[in-house]
Formats: sequence, C-alpha cells, structure tokens
Amino acid sequence: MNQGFFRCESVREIAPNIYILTLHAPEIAERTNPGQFLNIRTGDNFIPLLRRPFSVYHRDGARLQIIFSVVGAGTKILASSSVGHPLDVIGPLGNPFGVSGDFEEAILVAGGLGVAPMPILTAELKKEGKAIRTFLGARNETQIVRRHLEQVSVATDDGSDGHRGTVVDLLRNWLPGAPKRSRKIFACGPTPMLRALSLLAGEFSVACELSLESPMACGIGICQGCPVELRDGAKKYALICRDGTVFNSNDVVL
Amino acid sequence: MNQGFFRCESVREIAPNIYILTLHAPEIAERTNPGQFLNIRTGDNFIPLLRRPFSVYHRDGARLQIIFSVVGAGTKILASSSVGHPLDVIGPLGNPFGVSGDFEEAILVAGGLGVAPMPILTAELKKEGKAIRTFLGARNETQIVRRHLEQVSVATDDGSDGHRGTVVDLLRNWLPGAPKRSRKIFACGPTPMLRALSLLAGEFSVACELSLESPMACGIGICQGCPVELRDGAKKYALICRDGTVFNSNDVVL
Amino acid sequence: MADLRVRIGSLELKNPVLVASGTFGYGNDCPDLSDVNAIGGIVTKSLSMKPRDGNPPDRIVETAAGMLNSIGLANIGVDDFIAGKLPVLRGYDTAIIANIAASSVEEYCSVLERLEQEAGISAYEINVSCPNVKEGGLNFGTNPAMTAEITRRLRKLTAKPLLIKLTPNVTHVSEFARVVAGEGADGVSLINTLVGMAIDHRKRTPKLSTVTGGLSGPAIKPIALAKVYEVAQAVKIPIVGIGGIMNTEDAVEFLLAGATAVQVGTANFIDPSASMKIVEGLGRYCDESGVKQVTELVGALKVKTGVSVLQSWI
Amino acid sequence: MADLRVRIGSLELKNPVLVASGTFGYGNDCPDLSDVNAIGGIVTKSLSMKPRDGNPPDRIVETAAGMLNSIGLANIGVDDFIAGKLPVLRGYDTAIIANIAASSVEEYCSVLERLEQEAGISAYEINVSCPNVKEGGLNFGTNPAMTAEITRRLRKLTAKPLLIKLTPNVTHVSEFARVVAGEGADGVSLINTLVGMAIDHRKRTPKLSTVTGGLSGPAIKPIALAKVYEVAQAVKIPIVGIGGIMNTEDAVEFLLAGATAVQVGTANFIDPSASMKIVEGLGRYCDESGVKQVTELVGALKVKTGVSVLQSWI
Ligand SMILES: Cc1cc2nc3c(=O)[nH]c(=O)nc-3n(C[C@H](O)[C@H](O)[C@H](O)COP(=O)(O)OP(=O)(O)OC[C@H]3O[C@@H](n4cnc5c(N)ncnc54)[C@H](O)[C@@H]3O)c2cc1C
Ligand SMILES: Cc1cc2nc3c(=O)[nH]c(=O)nc-3n(C[C@H](O)[C@H](O)[C@H](O)COP(=O)(O)OP(=O)(O)OC[C@H]3O[C@@H](n4cnc5c(N)ncnc54)[C@H](O)[C@@H]3O)c2cc1C
Ligand SMILES: Cc1cc2nc3c(=O)[nH]c(=O)nc-3n(C[C@H](O)[C@H](O)[C@H](O)COP(=O)(O)O)c2cc1C
Ligand SMILES: Cc1cc2nc3c(=O)[nH]c(=O)nc-3n(C[C@H](O)[C@H](O)[C@H](O)COP(=O)(O)O)c2cc1C
Ligand code: FES
Ligand code: FES
Repeated sequence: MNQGFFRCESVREIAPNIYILTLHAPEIAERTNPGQFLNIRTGDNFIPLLRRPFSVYHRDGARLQIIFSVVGAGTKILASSSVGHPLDVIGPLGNPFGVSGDFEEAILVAGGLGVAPMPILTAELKKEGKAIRTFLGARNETQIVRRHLEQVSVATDDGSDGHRGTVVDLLRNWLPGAPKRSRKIFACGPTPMLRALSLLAGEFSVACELSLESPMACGIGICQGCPVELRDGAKKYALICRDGTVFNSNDVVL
Repeated sequence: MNQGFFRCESVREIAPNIYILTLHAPEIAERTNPGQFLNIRTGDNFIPLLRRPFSVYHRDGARLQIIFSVVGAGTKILASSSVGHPLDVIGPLGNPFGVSGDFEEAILVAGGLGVAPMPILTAELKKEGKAIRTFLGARNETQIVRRHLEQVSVATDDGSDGHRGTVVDLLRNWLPGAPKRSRKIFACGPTPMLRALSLLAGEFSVACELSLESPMACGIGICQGCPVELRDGAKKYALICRDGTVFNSNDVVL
Repeated sequence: MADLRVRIGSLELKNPVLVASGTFGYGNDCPDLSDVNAIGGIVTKSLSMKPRDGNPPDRIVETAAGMLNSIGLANIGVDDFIAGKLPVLRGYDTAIIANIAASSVEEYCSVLERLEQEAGISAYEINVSCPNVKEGGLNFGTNPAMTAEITRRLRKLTAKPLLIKLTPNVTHVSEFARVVAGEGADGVSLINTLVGMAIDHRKRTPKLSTVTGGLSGPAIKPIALAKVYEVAQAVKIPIVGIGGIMNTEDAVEFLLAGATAVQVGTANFIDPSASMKIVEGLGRYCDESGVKQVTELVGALKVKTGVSVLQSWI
Repeated sequence: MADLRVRIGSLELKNPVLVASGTFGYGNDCPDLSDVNAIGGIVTKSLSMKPRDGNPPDRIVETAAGMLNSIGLANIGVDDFIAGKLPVLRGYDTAIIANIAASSVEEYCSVLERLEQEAGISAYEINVSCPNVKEGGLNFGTNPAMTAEITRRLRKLTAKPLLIKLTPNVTHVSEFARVVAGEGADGVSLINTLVGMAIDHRKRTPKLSTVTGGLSGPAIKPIALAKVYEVAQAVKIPIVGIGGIMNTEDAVEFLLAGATAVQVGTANFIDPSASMKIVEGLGRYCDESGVKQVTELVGALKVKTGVSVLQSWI
C-alpha cells in the first residue's frame, strides 16, 4: 500500500460520460493486481471530503488507468483534471481476483462500469495461459467499452447492441451449449446483477468471484464503514475494502 | 441593484499577488458609481459558501474591473477564473462617494488595496472638474498600483518607494504647506489607517469620506451582519453594506 | 401541474416554501432580486417590543459549508415594523408570518397583542431561543417549562396559527415539541441555529464579538433532518423544516422526513431568489415523479422497521 | 524547538496530538501510511466485552464538509484486542489509550478490569455515548446520573488516567463535565459525533441502515469549539478537544479554546498521516510564534470581558 502524488497524464471522454484517466504511478503500478483499487483525493477542498475509490482498469508499465462516469462532485472534478496535475492517490488497495488455480476458461462478466477491472484482469489471465470469454452488459451500445478484452459478447437493456436483456441472461443462454471445460467466473457490476449471477453460478456449479462496492470512508480498513454480510463463519460481516473487494460468491450475502 | 451571470474577460496578475479581473457587465456598469461594490459568487460549491465583496476598481464602457489579492479560498478561485467563464455577480451595491459638492480639490487616500475604488472615483471627479491629489500607502513598492490615478504621492512601510512610513503621515506632512483650497478627503483602507485619517481630517477640519469594510453575509441589507457604530443619532449602528460602504468620518466610530 | 398547497392549522400556504426569519429582512428589502409573491410565505426578522441595536461587530464569520452569526436580534421593534413595513407586506400575495423574540414572557405577550391589532398578519412564529432576563439569562428554549408557559400565554391571546420555533441546542427536541403541542401550538418550526464558535489563531481571539454565535447553512442539514425526523415521530402537529436548505432536493428531503413546509435561510444571502427557484423545482419534482399533491411527500420516508436500539449505537 | 509535552493526570504525552477512537482502527492497521511513534498517543476503537458485529450496510454517507457514520461500534472485543493487538501496540513509543464502550455499567467495569490485568495501556477513555439496555436504550451520555455512576464505578477500579468522552447531543455539556470531574475523572474528551441523518430523495429512504448516524468532520468544528470552550469555563480538569480537526490551525484553535490535547478523527480517512503532519505543524507554529511550551497556548484565547447575556442572543 502506497500514498503519494502521481501525475495525471491524460483524461479522455471515450464514450458519452465515460472517461479514462491515465496516471503515471510507477510505485503503485508495479504492485497492482487485477481487482485492486485506488483511493483518490479529488481536491484539497472539504467538498468532496472523502477520497473516491476506483478500480484499476488497465496497466501499461508505469502507467495506470481508471475508467469512470461523472455521477457527482468528485468524478466531476476528476473528469476535468488538467494534464500534469498531481493527484493524491492511495493504492493498490483490496485483495485481487484469483487468476491462477486449476480452471481452463475464465468467464468475465461486467455490468455497466463493472467493466473497470476487466482489462487488467484479462492481461493477467493471459499470462496464466487461461482461455477467456467476456460478457458485457450496459444500458445501450454507447456504454459498451470493449478495449483490451477478449471474445466479447454483449447485452444491452435496449437491444441497441447484442442480446436485448441482462448480461446474466446472456450467460445463462450460453452456458448450457458451451463446450465442457472447467471454468471460473469473474464479475463486477451492480449488486442486483451480482446477486443473479451468484445464483446462476450456483446452478451450474461454476466457481465465481465477485468484486463488490460500498460507500467507503477510508478504503484501508480503519473505519469499519464497508461491511458485507458473510454467509457463514465466525464473523457476521467482512470489510469490502480490506477483506475484498473480491469475494467468492458462496461466501457473501448480497 | 442587479443579479446575473457576467463574462470574465480577463484576469491578470499586475503585481506580486495583485490581480485585476475584467467583467463584461453592461447592466451593472451603466449604474455603478465610485465606492460601490460587487458581490461575487466565486463558485457553485458550498466552500466558499458566501459571496465575496469587491469594490469596483475601474469602468470602461460595458467593462468593469476589480482588483484583489489572493487571501483565501474565494480569491484563489477568482484569480484562476478562465476567460469567458460566467461569474454570478450582484451589484452595484452600497452608496457611492459624494463627488459633487462645493470643494475644489479632492484628496484621495488609499492604504494597500484600499486603492481599489480610486480609479473610478478619479474618473468621476474629473467629470466634476475637481482638482485631484492621490496619496497611496503600501507595504513596499511592489504593492503600489498607480494606474488611472492623478498626482500620486507614495508612502511605503519599508521606504522602498516614496515616504518611509504611513500614508497618513505623508498627508500630515503635506497638508500644512499646501495652498489654501477647499478640500475633501476620500479614503479607503485598513481600519487603523482610517482611524488615524479621521483624526487628521478633524484637526485640519477637512471634510472626509471613508469607505469601510466588514465581513458580510448578504451585502444587500437583509442579514444585519455588517454594523458600524454611529457617533450619535437615534440608531447605535448603521449597516456598512446598505448605509455605506461610504460614511462621513464624523458619523462613525472606528 | 401538481398541487403545492399545504396547511398549517387554519393557515393555507400556496406552496410549502417560506423564507426564514432574519435571513430576508422584513420581507420587502430586496424587491429587485426576488419575487416574494412566488413563495408560500415570508417569516419576518424577529420582532421585539422596543428596537434592538444588536451585537457589536464582528457579527458574521464563514465556516466549512456554513456560517456563524451573532446578530443579537437587531430589529426595528414592533411599532416601526407596523408603521413602516407591514403596509408594504399587506400588498404581497403571500403569507406574512410575524416572528417574535423577547426577553420575558410579558414581552412576548405584548408584542403579539400589539400585532393582533393590525391587519395583514397570517400567523406567528415564536423564537424561544432568547435569554430570559428574569432567570439570569437562561435560554427560554432550553427549558420545557418556560417554553410551555410562553406557548400557553400566547395561545390565549390569538386565534391565528401559532408556530413555536425550537432550538436544536437541547438533548431531546421532541420533548419540547410535545410540550408545545400540548399547549395548543398549531405547529413547530425547527431548527434554529446551533451554538458554534470560530477562533482567529493569529490574533488568538474569537472571530465573533460575542465569542459564540449561531451556526447555519449546508453544514447543519444532517442535524436538522435528524431533529425534524425525531419530532415527526413524536407529535401530530405540522412541522416547518429548517436548516441548510439550499435547493429543491434539500427541501424534498425535509418533507420526506416529516416537514409540512420548509424555510430557506442562509441560501437567501447567496441567492436572494433561492426560495423562488425551490418553488419552481418542487413543482417540477412532483410532476416528474408523479406526485399529484406535494402533501404526498410529507413524512413519506420509507424506513425499515426493527431498527434496534443497539443498532442506534454510533 | 518548542516543548510539546502535555499532561493529563499522571499521563505525560510527548505531544498533544492523538488519533480519535474509531478512526484509526486499533492503532496498527496502516503502518505503511503512518508513523504512530510521532504522535502523542493512540485512542483505540471502542472495545466492548464481547465482539460486536456492528450495523448492517450502509454505514457511511458523505455530507457537506462532513460525514455520517453508523458503524454500531463494531469491534473485536476486549479479549481479541489483548491477544491480537496489544502486543503490537506495546512495541510503539506512544501512549496507548483504550477506549471502552458498553451497554451496562457492569460491562464498562468488566472491560476495564480485564484491561487492568494487562501491561501496555497508558490510560482509559470511556465512550458514554451508548444505549443503556437496562434503561430501555436511553443513552448513558445524555443522563448526568448515569454518566456519574459510570465514572464513580470505574474510578474505583483503576489508578490510571480516566478520560470520560462526552457526547455533544445534550443541552449543557458543561453540566456533564462538572459531574465527571466531581467523580474523579482525570479529564474529559469532547466532542463525540452529533446525531445526524441523510436521505436519498429518489429512493425516499434514509441513506444509513440505522436512519440516523453520527456527524463528524469540518462541518462540526464550530460546534466542537463552542463545547470545548463551554467546558473549559466550567471545570479545571484537562480537556481533550475533538471535532473536525484537519490541520495545524484547527488544532491550535482547540488549544486556545481550552483543550490540553486534541484528537484527529475523520482526517485520518483522508490522510492517514494527518496527525503526524499536525505534530510537525504544531512544532513549527510554536517556534514561529515564539511559544516555548505548547501548554502556553492552552486556554490562551483572549476574550473581552463583559460579553453580556443579551448579546448572547443569536
Ligand atoms: C472499490 C470501489 C471501486 C470502484 N470503482 C469504480 C470504477 O472503476 N469506476 C467508476 O466509475 N466508479 C467506481 N466506483 C464508484 C465510485 O467510487 C463512485 O462513482 C464515486 O465515488 C462517486 O463520487 P462522486 O463524488 O462523483 O459522487 P457522489 O455521489 O457525490 O459521492 C458521494 C459519496 O458517495 C460515494 N459513492 C457514490 N457512488 C458510489 C458507488 N457506486 N460505490 C461506492 N461509493 C459511492 C462516494 O464515494 C462519496 O463518498 C467504485 C467504488 C468502489 C467502492
Ligand atoms: C465592501 C467590501 C469591498 C471590498 N473590496 C475589496 C477589493 O476591492 N479588493 C480586495 O482585494 N478585497 C476587497 N474586500 C475584501 C474581500 O472581500 C476579501 O478579501 C475576500 O472576501 C476574501 O475572500 P477569501 O475567500 O479569499 O478569503 P477568506 O479569508 O477565506 O474569506 C473568509 C471570509 O472572510 C471574509 N473576509 C475576508 N477578508 C475580508 C475583508 N478584508 N473584509 C471583509 N470580509 C472579509 C470573506 O468575505 C469570507 O466571508 C472588500 C470587502 C468588502 C466588505
Ligand atoms: C444572519 C441570521 C440571522 C437570523 N436571525 C434570526 C431571527 O431573528 N429569528 C429567528 O428565529 N431565527 C433567526 N435565524 C435563524 C434562521 O431563521 C434559521 O433557523 C437558521 O439559519 C437555519 O436555517 P439555514 O441553515 O437555512 O440558514 C437567523 C439566521 C441567520 C443566518
Ligand atoms: C467512522 C467513525 C467511527 C467512530 N467510532 C468511534 C468509537 O468507536 N468510539 C468513540 O468514542 N468515538 C468514535 N467516533 C467518534 C470520533 O472518535 C470523534 O469523536 C468524532 O468523529 C469527531 O471528530 P472528527 O470530526 O475529527 O472525526 C467515530 C467516528 C467516526 C467518523
Ligand atoms: S472503508 Fe473504511 S473500513 Fe472499509
Ligand atoms: S452584509 Fe448583510 S446586512 Fe450587510
């Protein structure tokens, strides 16, 4: 875990209200694994007060990218960061996806900006020699971000691209006919989607890891602000920022 | 009194930490008189929360200028206003200096950025055909702003320009030897300076108008936040934003 | 277009948005910048029997997302109000709510009796956050018995809607709401400002001449919402929600928490037409969210039952 | 270099900057980002007898220049603290202040007795902002008698410095300070969080699972300063000032208002080394302003006398 000021190399709007911000952050980049996140202070004002968490989207040497939409004050400021501007970043945070292990094919499932961790995840899975299939869901075609991904199938709410409906339905249609292989699902997206996906993974008894979100005050495990309920075990809750953000779908109650 | 969004035409640092901001504000410009001020919202965030008051410095047709130093959050934002950016401004506010009346020579006395109202005041006094002498005080030579002024004498705390000492002392030295003429003093600056000046004006029984400052919440007379004590009269306090900012030095207790 | 009318006792407001006492002068102070006929009502600056000079400077200091004030209830007194302001206010097409402050129960009564003789006042709001000189300056509003007595005495003197404005600087504000409801108040307004302080670390002096002052603005909104919600669980009489309301969303939050109407205070200083914009916004919000009558929003907050006491540990 | 040492009862702190309970874990949770040996002390997360799960999500929401939390005092319990955390804390060159929370007077006593058996604890801070299950959940800290009883009982059990952490959600916090001083507390810490609430106007639900939560951060600093100043006028025992301290200037303001030491809370979430930076800044501030001993600043606020009661009207 590292804290420092890192230079913003660029911010680009790559689709309507979808931005990619590139940071020059060698100390963080070298230690980042797929599914980990950065906690970014968007300004030195007290509004926004807290840092804003963002998954690492893509890594290229000393460069790290995040992808985000403007939803409020913090992301508004980030979207207008000037090139060269130093950003106060803590990271990498959280525990990564399990990319190794004895599965042949990785199934990446993302809803909306849940696509964020998928490019860096894809890169690491390839290093591990895993086959990869990617299922993306979004409101409409403009919100589908395919870069750095492999074998992408798409679902949109309005049918403007690919299957009309949810990405989980898309996967449900695909799985039965899919060639027999040992698989593992890696997912990130809105809670309702992750809930549905957990059930699906259960039905087909496919291993499934989920990256979860929660409002966070610290992002480093000192505020107890980001609980997720555990299915069983001694503790009732785990902390998403410290014990996650990645959890086995069988371990958590969404 | 007018409220609206007016375009920032430029912001320039004309001396170390002294900025001139030019607004295109025809509706306000046409009604502004010397000594009046603008109440500017520096951003749409709640920090800074309140508007920031600034005297009108100079007028050129539809253009209004203010001059300021960066002392905190609001002026910091103003200093970095981008050209073309619309600023939320209320003005003109307050009561102006009395430029007409039967005096021959106007003595303008300013301490630090108390110079702010002097250029527009000078312009109006000239229209009235008054003779003008200007006495400027500042910490050092770099903080002396002479533009648009007439017959300027200078005092600096460190003697780096003109008389070493206060601008009031400078005036005290000058007055006795000055040719007999009916005069009126117009002053703006820190309270200690205005206090000393009031005494001086009393001694030499010269009419004297002061432009006062106070923390302000509204700037328009609805919060009762900006009192100045009155020497005598029914009311104990007047409101600087509404009854001033200009007061006869005999009427107020500083 | 949704129906924005709300009722407080016998008073019908054309919409639930008022301007808060002390933050809009006497109601007619900035005609150039605001159209008071668009809002539900004007609450006047607190009126005392005699004019009050108020506190020495400095009276204002800005804090993080808030401000402290120490005005000292400077006001022109009830007689000058009646002579100089009321005639103008009568001409407005909006409710005129006279806010009364005093340093004794008798003074509260005298001011109200004086106002009762005049036409044009729609209702009264009683500012009980005042020191009781007879009790060595103990604040009326922090003492249930004194708050009850003021309400009882004033209730006898008027048939007009009587709102008691509660201070948040107490342990259980709902206790005060219950007491005044019991004494026949038509409603409660809350919150008044929170006691706060700012220090100049260079001069090592307080920034306000009175050392402490009243905190207002966005910073206090979460506290105000909690107090309104607490009172809404405790009494049936209408609540007027106040505290950090800057925009339409804020106003809606107070209605959901249980307020029948809201007051806009500090926001007036930043934008004298803030309250009018909130009236417009409220209409749009209702239309967009299929709300036919704004009263549907009042207390409409959905709360899971069984939020246990232990969970209430913070 | 100025002398930054301060005393609270028999406890000497190498400097007056502590991290506040619940905002720095158990003290050893972010070694990569902070050097705890640089600060005056660590106040642990509140410890209860048994582990506590805490409240359901959501527990956190940001507000204007502040945040609400509803953690529900989730903690590992005193035994796991002793087994798993204390050994590490003992290795630090800073004061370790164990904060205790409980739902009964007996539990407060049991937790303290358990800790008394262990080496490495410098002092205790008692979080009385907890519901008393025996009294139907009435908050200990809002009742002088219950607060007094906790202090009396705990005082008997330890010779170590005993700090009572007061809640600001009361009418007169100085009354509570007097009571605990009378029962032999070595100092008081204030303020804990203010009760607040946030609403999602789209979903029409509270943003926190427990409806209300505790407000902290810059928004509450003016309130915290006023409470510290009020208590400083009322009692002689040392005060630990807490509430919205983000930087050196804030810390100095609390000292001037009468605090002997300060705690940094919410600021740790934004910058885990905030407290260390304040220690540095405090040293610089003293040197630059010719202060030889930081204690010279304590209560050094210059206040004009004769601020009259009527002026206290806001
Ligand atoms: C571990 C983690 C990883 C994330 N990764 C991404 C990402 O890669 N791309 C992306 O666009 N967004 C991501 N988010 C969500 C992102 O943090 C929020 O969109 C962002 O904080 C909004 O800030 P704001 O000030 O613009 O919005 P505001 O609504 O003003 O934020 C107000 C508060 O709500 C919190 N908040 C708002 N939305 C969310 C959310 N969805 N989840 C958690 N907290 C939220 C903010 O952190 C802040 O504390 C992630 C969230 C978490 C917890
Ligand atoms: C009528 C009037 C005219 C003014 N004209 C000018 C001018 O022409 N040029 C100029 O540089 N400054 C002028 N000032 C002072 C100017 O308003 C402040 O410097 C400015 O508000 C500082 O804002 P800030 O956020 O940068 O500083 P901060 O210190 O962050 O401001 C905090 C609060 O203090 C108030 N404040 C700070 N300094 C002053 C001050 N000197 N007087 C009154 N309130 C203050 C601010 O308005 C704000 O409410 C004038 C003030 C008044 C009342
Ligand atoms: C400058 C100022 C003056 C005030 N004067 C009064 C007053 O005279 N009587 C009163 O009952 N409340 C007074 N208040 C309190 C407001 O009416 C309101 O209750 C409080 O400011 C909270 O609302 P806000 O956060 O929207 O400002 C005053 C508030 C401010 C800021
Ligand atoms: C997330 C969070 C958890 C807290 N947990 C505790 C706690 O367990 N015990 C306690 O006495 N105070 C607790 N507090 C209160 C803080 O110690 C402190 O009193 C309060 O936050 C005000 O200080 P601040 O504004 O600097 O945060 C907590 C505060 C926050 C924000
Ligand atoms: S966000 Fe603080 S513990 Fe997870
Ligand atoms: S600043 Fe509000 S009355 Fe002058």
